This record gives sequence, C-alpha cells and structure tokens, in this order.
Amino acid sequence: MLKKEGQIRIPSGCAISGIMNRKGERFSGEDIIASIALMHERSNGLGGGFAAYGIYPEYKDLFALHVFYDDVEAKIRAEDFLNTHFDIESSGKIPTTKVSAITKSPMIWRYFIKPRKFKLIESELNEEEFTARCVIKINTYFDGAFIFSSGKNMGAFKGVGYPEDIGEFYMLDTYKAHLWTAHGRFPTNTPGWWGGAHPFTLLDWSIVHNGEISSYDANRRYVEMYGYKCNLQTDTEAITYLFDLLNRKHHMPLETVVKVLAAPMWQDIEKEAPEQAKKLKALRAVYASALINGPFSIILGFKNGMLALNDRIKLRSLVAAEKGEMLYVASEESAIRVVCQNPDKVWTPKGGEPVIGLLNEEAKV
Amino acid sequence: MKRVYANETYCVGCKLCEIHCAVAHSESKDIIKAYKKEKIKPMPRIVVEDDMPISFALQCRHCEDAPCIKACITGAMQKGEQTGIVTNEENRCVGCWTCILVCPFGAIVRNEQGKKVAAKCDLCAEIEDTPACVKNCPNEALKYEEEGE
Amino acid sequence: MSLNFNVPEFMVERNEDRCIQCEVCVRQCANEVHTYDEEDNKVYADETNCVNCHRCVLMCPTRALSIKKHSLEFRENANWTASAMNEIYKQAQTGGILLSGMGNPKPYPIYWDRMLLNASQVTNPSIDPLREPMETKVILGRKPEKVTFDEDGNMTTKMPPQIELSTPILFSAMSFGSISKNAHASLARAARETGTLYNTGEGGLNKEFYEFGKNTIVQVASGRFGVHKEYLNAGAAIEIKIGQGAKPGIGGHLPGEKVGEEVSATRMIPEGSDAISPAPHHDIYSIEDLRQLIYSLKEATDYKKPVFVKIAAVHNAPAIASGIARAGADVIVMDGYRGGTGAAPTRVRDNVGIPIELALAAVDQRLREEGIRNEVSLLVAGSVRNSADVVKAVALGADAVYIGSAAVIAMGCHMCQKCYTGKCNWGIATQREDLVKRLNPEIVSTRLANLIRAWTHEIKEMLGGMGINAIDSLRGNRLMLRGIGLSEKELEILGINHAGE
Amino acid sequence: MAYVIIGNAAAAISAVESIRKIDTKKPIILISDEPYHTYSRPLISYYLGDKVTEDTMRYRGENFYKKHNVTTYFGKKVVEIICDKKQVRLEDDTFISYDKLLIATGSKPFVPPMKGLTGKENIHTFLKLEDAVELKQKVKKDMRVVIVGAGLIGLKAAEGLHKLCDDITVVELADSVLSTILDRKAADIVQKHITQEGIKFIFNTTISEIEGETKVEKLTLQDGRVIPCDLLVVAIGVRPNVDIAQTAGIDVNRGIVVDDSMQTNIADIYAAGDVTESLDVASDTRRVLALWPNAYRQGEVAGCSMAGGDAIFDSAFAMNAIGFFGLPMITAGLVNVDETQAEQYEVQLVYDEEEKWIKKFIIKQNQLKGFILISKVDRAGIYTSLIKEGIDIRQLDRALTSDAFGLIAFSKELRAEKMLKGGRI
Repeated sequence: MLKKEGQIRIPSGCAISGIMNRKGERFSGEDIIASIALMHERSNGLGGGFAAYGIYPEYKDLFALHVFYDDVEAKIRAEDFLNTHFDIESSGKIPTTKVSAITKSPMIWRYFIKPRKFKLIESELNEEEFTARCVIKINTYFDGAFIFSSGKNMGAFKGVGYPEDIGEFYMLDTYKAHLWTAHGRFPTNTPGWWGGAHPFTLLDWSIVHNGEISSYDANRRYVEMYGYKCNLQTDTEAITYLFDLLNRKHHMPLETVVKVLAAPMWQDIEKEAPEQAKKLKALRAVYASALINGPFSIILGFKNGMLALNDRIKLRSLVAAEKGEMLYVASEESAIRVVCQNPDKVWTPKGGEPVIGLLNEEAKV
Repeated sequence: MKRVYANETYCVGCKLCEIHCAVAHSESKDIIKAYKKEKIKPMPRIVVEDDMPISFALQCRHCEDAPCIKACITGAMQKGEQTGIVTNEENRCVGCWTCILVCPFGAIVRNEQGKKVAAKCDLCAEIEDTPACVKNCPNEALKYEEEGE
Repeated sequence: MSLNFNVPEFMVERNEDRCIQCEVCVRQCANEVHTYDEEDNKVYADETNCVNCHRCVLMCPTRALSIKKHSLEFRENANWTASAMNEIYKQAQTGGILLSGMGNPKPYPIYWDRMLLNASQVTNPSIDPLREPMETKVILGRKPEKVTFDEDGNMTTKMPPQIELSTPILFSAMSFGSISKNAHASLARAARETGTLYNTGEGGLNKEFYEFGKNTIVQVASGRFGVHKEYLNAGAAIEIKIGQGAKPGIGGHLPGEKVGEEVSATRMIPEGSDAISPAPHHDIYSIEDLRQLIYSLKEATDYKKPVFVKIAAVHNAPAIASGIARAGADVIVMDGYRGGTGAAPTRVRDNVGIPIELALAAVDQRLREEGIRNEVSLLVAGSVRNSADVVKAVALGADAVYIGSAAVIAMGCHMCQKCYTGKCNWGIATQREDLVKRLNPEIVSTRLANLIRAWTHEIKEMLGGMGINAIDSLRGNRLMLRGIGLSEKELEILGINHAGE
Repeated sequence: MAYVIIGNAAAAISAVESIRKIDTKKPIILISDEPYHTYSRPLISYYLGDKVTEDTMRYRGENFYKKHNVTTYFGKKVVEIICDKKQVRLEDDTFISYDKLLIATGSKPFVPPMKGLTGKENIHTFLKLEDAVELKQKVKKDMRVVIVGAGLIGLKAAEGLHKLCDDITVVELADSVLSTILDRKAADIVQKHITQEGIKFIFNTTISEIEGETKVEKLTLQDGRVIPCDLLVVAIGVRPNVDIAQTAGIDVNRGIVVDDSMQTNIADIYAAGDVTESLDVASDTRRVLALWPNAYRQGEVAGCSMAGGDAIFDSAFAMNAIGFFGLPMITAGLVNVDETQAEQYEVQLVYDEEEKWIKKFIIKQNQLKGFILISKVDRAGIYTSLIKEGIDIRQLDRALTSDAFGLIAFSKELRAEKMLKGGRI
C-alpha cells in the first residue's frame, strides 16, 4: 500500500496562482478557478486547492476550522476534544456539489469556534498559540481527523482532483473573498489523500507552493525545536511554520522574513553598506537553518494580504501583474492574462525578491 | 641573471642535487646507466656541505667579476656575454687548478676522470631550462631566480 | 643480555639492479636502517628499526626501494594474533605500558562508510557549482534565539562573537612541541590562505605566530602551558580542552628531550623538563566549575572571543554536551575514538571512547530536543578522512569539522604511528633540527591549502548534486543520508533511513 | 692619439678588455716583440708535452684584436720611450705616439754568467713559445738533458721534456725543489714524486763550467762533479723586463714602481704584470709577484685607469696552482716562517707522506697568512679568500685542516651573504 503524506515525504511539482484586491473588495472564486484551470497541464489530478480570505465576515472573530474526517468515529473523537477546549458557535458540513471527477471524498466539516476561557488561562497561552497547538495536536494524534484550515475569516478548500474540479466541488463561485490563492498539484508518489493537497494552513497562514525544497530536513528539524510538528512531511507545512515562527513569534517583518528564507548570497551581502551587511549577516548566522534551499515558488496568504516568493536562484517560474487595485501572481503569465487581459504592469520577480500585496489601511481586517 | 640560490634552512642534506647534477653531465643522462655502466664516473658540479643540522648546496655563483676568469691561464674560463654564465671550455682547459686557487666559494671541482679539466656548474644551460639540481631538490631548498626575488 | 623476542615488522627490499649506492636512503633515515659498506660498495638495511615511513622509498632517485610486511609468520591463530603476541613480548621485556601514535587502527565499524548521500533527479534540479554561487561559509559561535529589530528596522540584538570560516573544515589542535615549528607554521599559513583556523594545541603560542591571530584558536588545556592574557587574546577563539578522542580520560606527556629552547619559552617551562598535562583540569571537577572557567576566559578577553569546549566522545556525550552548552560554551567540540595523537597508551587509544558519527548524531538530536541546538555550534573531529565524511558530518548535524590526521597526512605523514619517538622522518612530529628542516612550510602550507581547496570543491559538487547552494541547508539535513548495512538501532541513533526507504 | 700597450700577455690583454669596457672609440695600439697572437706562456710546458697545440694555446679568440679594435705590431720591439714627446720608438725607427702608455713587458729569463756559456748550441732558456718550439725541435729521445733550476720553470720544463727524452737531470743550488713556494716537507713529497717518474736531482750545487765544442757536451759542477749533457736548459729564474723603462727615467726598484692605479712616476705611463713590483700583503714587502692572476688584475686596473676610470689594485700575494706528473699543489701567501719570527706565527700542519698529501696553514694574529696544499687542493680558493679578506679565523667553527672545511665553517649570516649575493665578490 502506498504511504500517504505524513508517513513518507512525497515530492511534487505544481501550478500556483493568487489574485487579490488591495482595497479589500471581495470577488467570487470564478477568476481563480479560471486561472488555475489554464495551467491544467501542470497538475496531474492528484491534488488541488484554494485559500480564500474575507469569506466569513459574519464570523470574523472566530476561528474557522475546516476538517476532513475519514469516518464518524474520528469525528466523535475530534469533536469531543474540540468541545473540551473550545466554545463551538456554529458547525456543519461544508456545502459541496457532485462533480463526476471527484470521488471518494471524506466527510468535510466546518466549525466556528473560540477557545474556552478557563482552558486558555490554564494554558498561559494567547488565543492564537492555544488554537495552533490544539490544531497540531489533533493532526498529530487523532487518526482519521485532519484540520486543514484554522484561520479567522478565511478558509482553505482542497482535495484530490484537478483544481478546477475541486473549485466546482466546493462551489467556490458562491464565496466572495478579497484574496484567492490556488494550487494544482503534480505529486510523484501519493495515494491521493485529501489532507495532502495544498494549500497548507495554520491559523491565518496559507501556503501554496511549487517546488521541492532540498533543505527540507534542515528546516523541519529547526522548526521542530520550537514546538511545531511537521506531520505531513511536506514543504508547504515546513514553510508555513517558518513564516509562523519568524513573523508571529519572533515579530519579524515580512520583508525581513524573506531575507531569512531566501537569504541574499554572501557575495551580495559583502557589497551592502556596513549596517545593512551587519544585519543581514546576523540574520544568516542566527537563522542559517531557516534558509530554504532548492527550487520553490510560493504564495503565502495571510490576513492582511499575500506574499509571493521565489527561491534565491529562481529555479521555479513566477510571474506577477497589476491592474488598478488588483494584484496577480501565478506560475505562468497566461494564467494571469486569462483573467486580466491587459494588466498595467507585468513582471518577473527575481529570485529571493518578494512580491508583497497588502490591504490598504482602511481595508485591513 | 638567474642564478641558483640555496636556502639552507630547508636543505635536508640528501645530496640528490649532487646525484642529479652528475647525471645531467653524464654521457647517457640516465641515472642508472650513468652510475652503473659509464666508464667515466659521473661527477657532480655542485657540492653539499653538511654537518647536520646544517647543510646546504653550493655551486658556481657565476660572479659578475669572476676571479676564475681572470686567473685562468688558458682563456678557457669565460663568461657568456648574453647569459652571464661562467663556463669552462673543457678542450682548452689543461687542469692547472688556478681557478680552484681563486674561487672563494670552492665551487670548482677537479674532474680527472676523463680529460683532466676543471668542472663547474654551467646552470645546465645546454640541457634544460631549469638546472637539474633545482628541478630535483625535494624540498625547494634550491631556487633558480633573479637576484633578490 | 637476554634474548629479545621482538622481530622486525617490515622488510626493506632493495633492487640491486637499480641501486646506485648514492646513499640518499642512508642520509634520510632517522632510524638508521640503511648503512653503506664501502668495502662491498653496497647499501645494507637493518630492518629492526624500520617503521615503514616511506621516506627512503620516496627519496630514492632510482626507485630501488620497496618495503614489505615482514614475511615471518606465527602459527595461524584467530585469537592470538601476531600483534597480540608481539605486544606481550614487548611488555614482558620492558614492564611498561604500550605507547602508540596516531589514531585507533582497529577494525571497528566506520559509520561514514555506512552512509550514502542523496542527489537531485528530475523533481528538483541539481546545481552546477561552476555556474552558480555555492556557499560553504560557516559562522561559528553562540547564537541568540532570535534577531530583533526596533520600529525603525534597526537591529536590537547584540550578537555574541562569531567566527567566519570559508569552509566547514578547521585544523585541529596540534601543539608546538608535539609537532615541529615548521609543521605549526604550515598549518598557520594554510589556515590563513584558505580562510579557516588552526589550533595551537596545548603548547602555547610562539610570538612569531601572533601574526596569524585571526586564523588561530588558542587552546587552554589541563597543563595550562603557555597560557597568559596576551596568549588568550592572540587568537580568534579559545578552546578549553577537556579531553581528546585518542585518549579520553588520560593526560598528556611531552618528554623533556622535546622541550628545547623555543618549546620551553613558548610553554613557559624549564628547558628539558617533562611537560605533563594532568588527566583532569584540577579546577574543573564538575560542570559548574567549567562554567567558571568559561567565564574567566571570557572576562580575560572582554567577551570578544568565542570559547570552545572540547571533549572526547564518550558514552554519555549527549548529556555532557548539553551541560557544556548550558555552561556558556559558544562551540562544543567532540573528538571521536579514531582521533589522532602524538602519543597515547595503546590500550586507551584502542578501547576507550565511541565513534564520532554516533556521538554527533546523538548530541545533535539531544540538543534539538532541548531546543538549544541553534544556540551553540557543534564541531566534530576524530578521523574525518575526506570531503564526503565532511558532508556526512554536516548532514548529521555538525557545523564544521576539525581535521588532524588528514592534515598531517597532507604534510607527509605516512602513519607509521611512531610520533612519540621524536624521530619523525617527515619533520612533523619531531624537534630534531635536522628532521624539522625537512618540512618546508612553503611547500607544506601549499599542500595543506590544496587539500582544503580540493575538499571544498568536492563539498560544493556534492551540495550542488543535492540541489543545495549553501552549506547551511545541509546542516542536520539527515534526509540527505541513507544507511547501508546498518541495524535498526544504528539507524535510529543516526536518525536516518536505510537506503531504499 | 691612442692607447699604446707594450706586451701581449695577461696584463696587456686584460688592459685591452678593461679599456674597451670604458672607451670603445679611441684606438689601441699593441706592440709585441713576439710574432704571435696572444698566447699563454705557462702553457709552453704543455706544448712540449703535446697537451696543447699552438692553436689551443691562444689566450683569446682569433678575432680578439679586431673585436676590440686593436692595431697590432707583432714582432716589433720597442727600444725607447720618449716621455716628453709621448712617443715610443721601435727597432725600425718607427715612432708611435701615445696618449697613455702601458708597459707590460713581463719577465725575461735570468741567466747568470757561467763559464763557457756563449757560443754553444743546445743551450736554452724556457720562457717563451719560441723557446718551446726550439726545444721540441732539438730534443731527441737519447739526449741527456740537464736543467738548471728546480723552481717552477725548471720543473715544468722537466715535466714537458719527460716524454721526449729519457735522461733528465735537474741541478739546483738550494737543497730542495720549489724552495720559493714550498716548505721543506712539502718539497720532499714533491721531489719524491718527481723522482719516481725517473727524473734525477742534484742539489746544493750549480754549474761552474759548460764544456763542448760547438754543442754542449758536459758540465762541471761547483762540487767538482762532471756530468754529461747534450742539452742544457737554464731555468734559474726570471727578472722583470725593465730595460726600456729604466732608460726612460721611470722609477725602477726590483720591478717598475707603480701607484695603486698602476701609474708609474711619469704621468700617462702605466705598468702592469710581471714587470712591476707590488705590495705582498702576506709578507708586507714590496716585491715582484710574477703571477698570471696578478698580471691580469693589474692590467685590468691599469686599463681602467688609462681610460679614466677608478680602479685600485690592492692585496696582492703570491699564489700558485701547479702540478707535476699528476700531483697537484696549491700554495698562497706565506709558506715558510723564518725561525726568528716563529713566535708570531701559528702553524697548523697535517700530512701523510706515504699518501703524498699535506695541508699547512700559517696564521698570524688569528688571520691566515699562507698555506700549502698538496694533493688535497679542492676548495683552496676559500683559504685564499680568507687571506685576502683578512677574516678572523676565530669566527670559523671548523679547523682549517679539516677535510670538510668549507663555507660551513662560516657563520650562517656570513655564508648567506656570500652565497645570496653570489656573484658580487
């Protein structure tokens, strides 16, 4: 029997796409499906998924959990745990429609929750950390249950199949978001487990990723020193945790996080002004194990926007475009032009140079 | 001009320079044949002085103002106008040893194996670019270079 | 005189067709194996003293010499081997402990050779180091948990002292005294030339070498020879040597005859007196004492020099390493049981300590479990023989490696294991002037630098093959390793999968 | 106007070379009473022994004069120097004007008055090529040859004639051979060696009368002995050839007196070579040092001075490298210590008469003043340099007599300086 993600490390190639409106105006999932569908050839039907930000304004203060259950027993065990630790404001199946290409779907549930007060106090953690640890705990110890989305006012939708079929399956044309990211997967060795599809998320972080990082075990063993558990053995998981560690826990600005993950070459650091060089040197010295090596292009979604990044020697494709308030990033330019025929500007970001799109001040969640 | 300079700090006293010098000036230029077959025993034109731990190799310094040339009674000892190399024209040399009398380095040896002549370093000028002693010194204690390099 | 039971270990074979009686061998053998007989016009050999160092073989201009294992056999016995019996003869003769030089030669498993490296194929590209930057720079030193910035983006973290290496290879401690001044000079020059560090060992530092300070680690060992404030400040880092892989738990002994004028001045001991390093530091009987010494040294150097603590890899290395990290060391050095030395009791050398590969894997894992691996650097030593060993060490979790035996081999050592006799024919482990001058630092520093460059090239090739362009991404990246022919337990300790998994 | 040089041997030739280093233009006129291209006089015994030919005796290449732009007058004898007109007059009354004049007339054989000397054939001296050519023509295998004088010339003549005739007797007034360059012990070794080759010696006497009709037939010695003789070689010694200098009013003592630029007392007239006398630093006396290396060096200094350069001739001392029948010997400086002065000198001596070797060193106030080496002559130049440089031998950490004596005896610094500079000595 083939081992699934988490039992073994499965490399995969992929297509990614991201669209956002910087004013925070929300739009349906049609464009993102069209964009990712164009890159059909970059996937092989073994995984597709989306992340959407701004979709649950009515529950924006609650953590929205999206969960796969293999069976009812798993659901009972998990809900028991959730009930002990959280107040569940609302729960129910995530609506789906029948799509011929999508089969063997697990049970897919959604919960809007917040941590129970006394549990939170007892844990001496903040809401985010408490929730993150509970999510990691369920994903590590609860067989048959897998939380694949846990942020606020956002959600991930993924499964085994081509991404456009997954989009149709989750009826993403009925959701409205100010930021959409999408992923089409080309794994080389997977039984087709829904949890293994992208995006990978933790709290508000979501990552879609194309590539196979060669620094994986160095990165994994580094983040695991700080309470993370890389259950899926996937790059996206490790990268998500790195972002979480650096940005959320070490309070490092995203621009700086990028200097860690896709660190400038030593030869380039030497050319910097002394103060800047000193800073970059310190970052490379302290966060040497957080350097992501090997080919990757990623789109990171978070509550205030998105960040797209290539590895430092650009071993994977990534194109960006702008039109008015709209910002597009994708593996291929055609995947942008299919939804935005005449962008104001199209460019190819250099290796290690991020494309960061943030919501305008008034639109911030 | 390029000369051979000895760095006695790193001379190991093995005398390979002597051996290879002798071979370079032998008939066959083959080390085993030169030593085992040739009737005229090969003779080095370089001398290693040693009293361990001190040891160094010495050969003709090819003096600017060479006393051996001035003292030579036959005119056999000459300095190359272009090369600066002091050589002994062996068919004119009669082996009077006046050069030995005046060489302050003691760098000229008697070769009485064949024709009785004074033998001295010729920097292997006719054989190789680099003198055999320098080429075969196992510890770079001999350098072939311009003065002051 | 009674009969000596010990027989020659080697035979010198002289091809008489090639021997020209030039006597180079006679002049070059410090063990006086060769003699020239004028009457016979022949060179003879008395093999009793031959240590098989190859000096004569390599110096012979006609390649007339060869050295073979002596053909004398004992009756075959898998238990009572020739060496087991010879050692008994020797001890029965002398009543003394057996001494040996260099590292443990016994056929214990070599884990480096039981691990295989990965390479990229299709799913991610390998990187060509000739076309793309390939970074081997390593920064050693204590690291803060995080780097912080103020609102203006200025760094607010104060970085402890760090050492930059151009490549993850350093020259390990070899004292002036145990090795010659020329050998010492060669290491210093090579370190400077290749952007790495050499280590003074416990013999102090001759003032002549202060100019290499940026590339020097000054060692403080139990004998405290040549240790003073200027010395501590003369190098880039300080290393406290608790133990060494070749002789864990044992002190050192430099015989008085090696303590000449310069060694005496450098070590600050009288000429001709034995230099004895006690087994323990007599001011360190526990971990908190170590902390005091670490901080005394930091005080003496104004907190500008990282302090390394070197231990021999022993059974509970992980716990010890954790203690060292928490005691404030910036760099932990572990020396495996194959580490070399100038002189060690044979029994200790061959039976004490554990393989560095296992110690490294266990220590790295333990420090990670404690969440402190990133705070200290981890250096390993103890028979790193080639660039693949370096790559495997880094993949297991080392920041860098020390090379000692490999370095002396590059210098000309032929592993005759007779360092303690002081008659090293290659001018390395000797103070005899005529032998020391055989080692020309100009040549030998180039040889050492060549070795470092060659290994670095190879490391880059292997990194590129793995799709990695910075050594940082290899450190602790155990997925790049697969075991071959290892037991479940060994795989578990090494933290790697078996090949094929 | 021109440089005029009288003479054609070492001093004359080196003067030419030296002048041309400074002045490539002004004509040089070289006058020699011999009709030959420059040749090496010390080789005349080798010529006798067929070890060299007239061709290989040439001291310099065939085109030497042309190359150095020298006009030669060969076979012409200068008979007068007219100082106030700055001219020289040749036998044929040719006058040649000079700007600067060099007298390098060398030596002439010293032949003391002897009864019956004149008017007989087969009486020869042995100094010039001509002498050797004549001797070679005359000598026959069965002739009884007598050589008067067991000095350098006499013994060289004996060696040269050895293969040409069977019976050679050397008559010497002193009690040993080579008394000017060897001490008694060394002389004995040499004499023994030469005797082994079949040459006979008669010491402590000389010829009182030469008898014979037209040719030499027999000799009467002072001790009354009469010995048969078919060919007589007079090799008693040489004298500086100072005749023309003397008549021109140039200061002559034993030889021509010169200053350290080799100028005589008369402006623009220089002298060099065996014709001059110079200061012998070994004995601290002025004397004629008739030596080839000395002549060359003097000619060089004279040439340089004549062409307006600065050069100084200093530190001359006697030195000889010579060999007889394969026995080499090198001597320099002081070789014998007067008994009256013995206290001031230290003598170091090692020898083996059987093996025919000797090493003798004479030291005064820690400085080497002279040495004799027989057989073991290798590296003698180092000793010569000790004398020349006046090095304090206490600095040397090796006995002078040691077979391993060499530069290793010097301090490392001194040695390094010598060897590194290599070439600037």
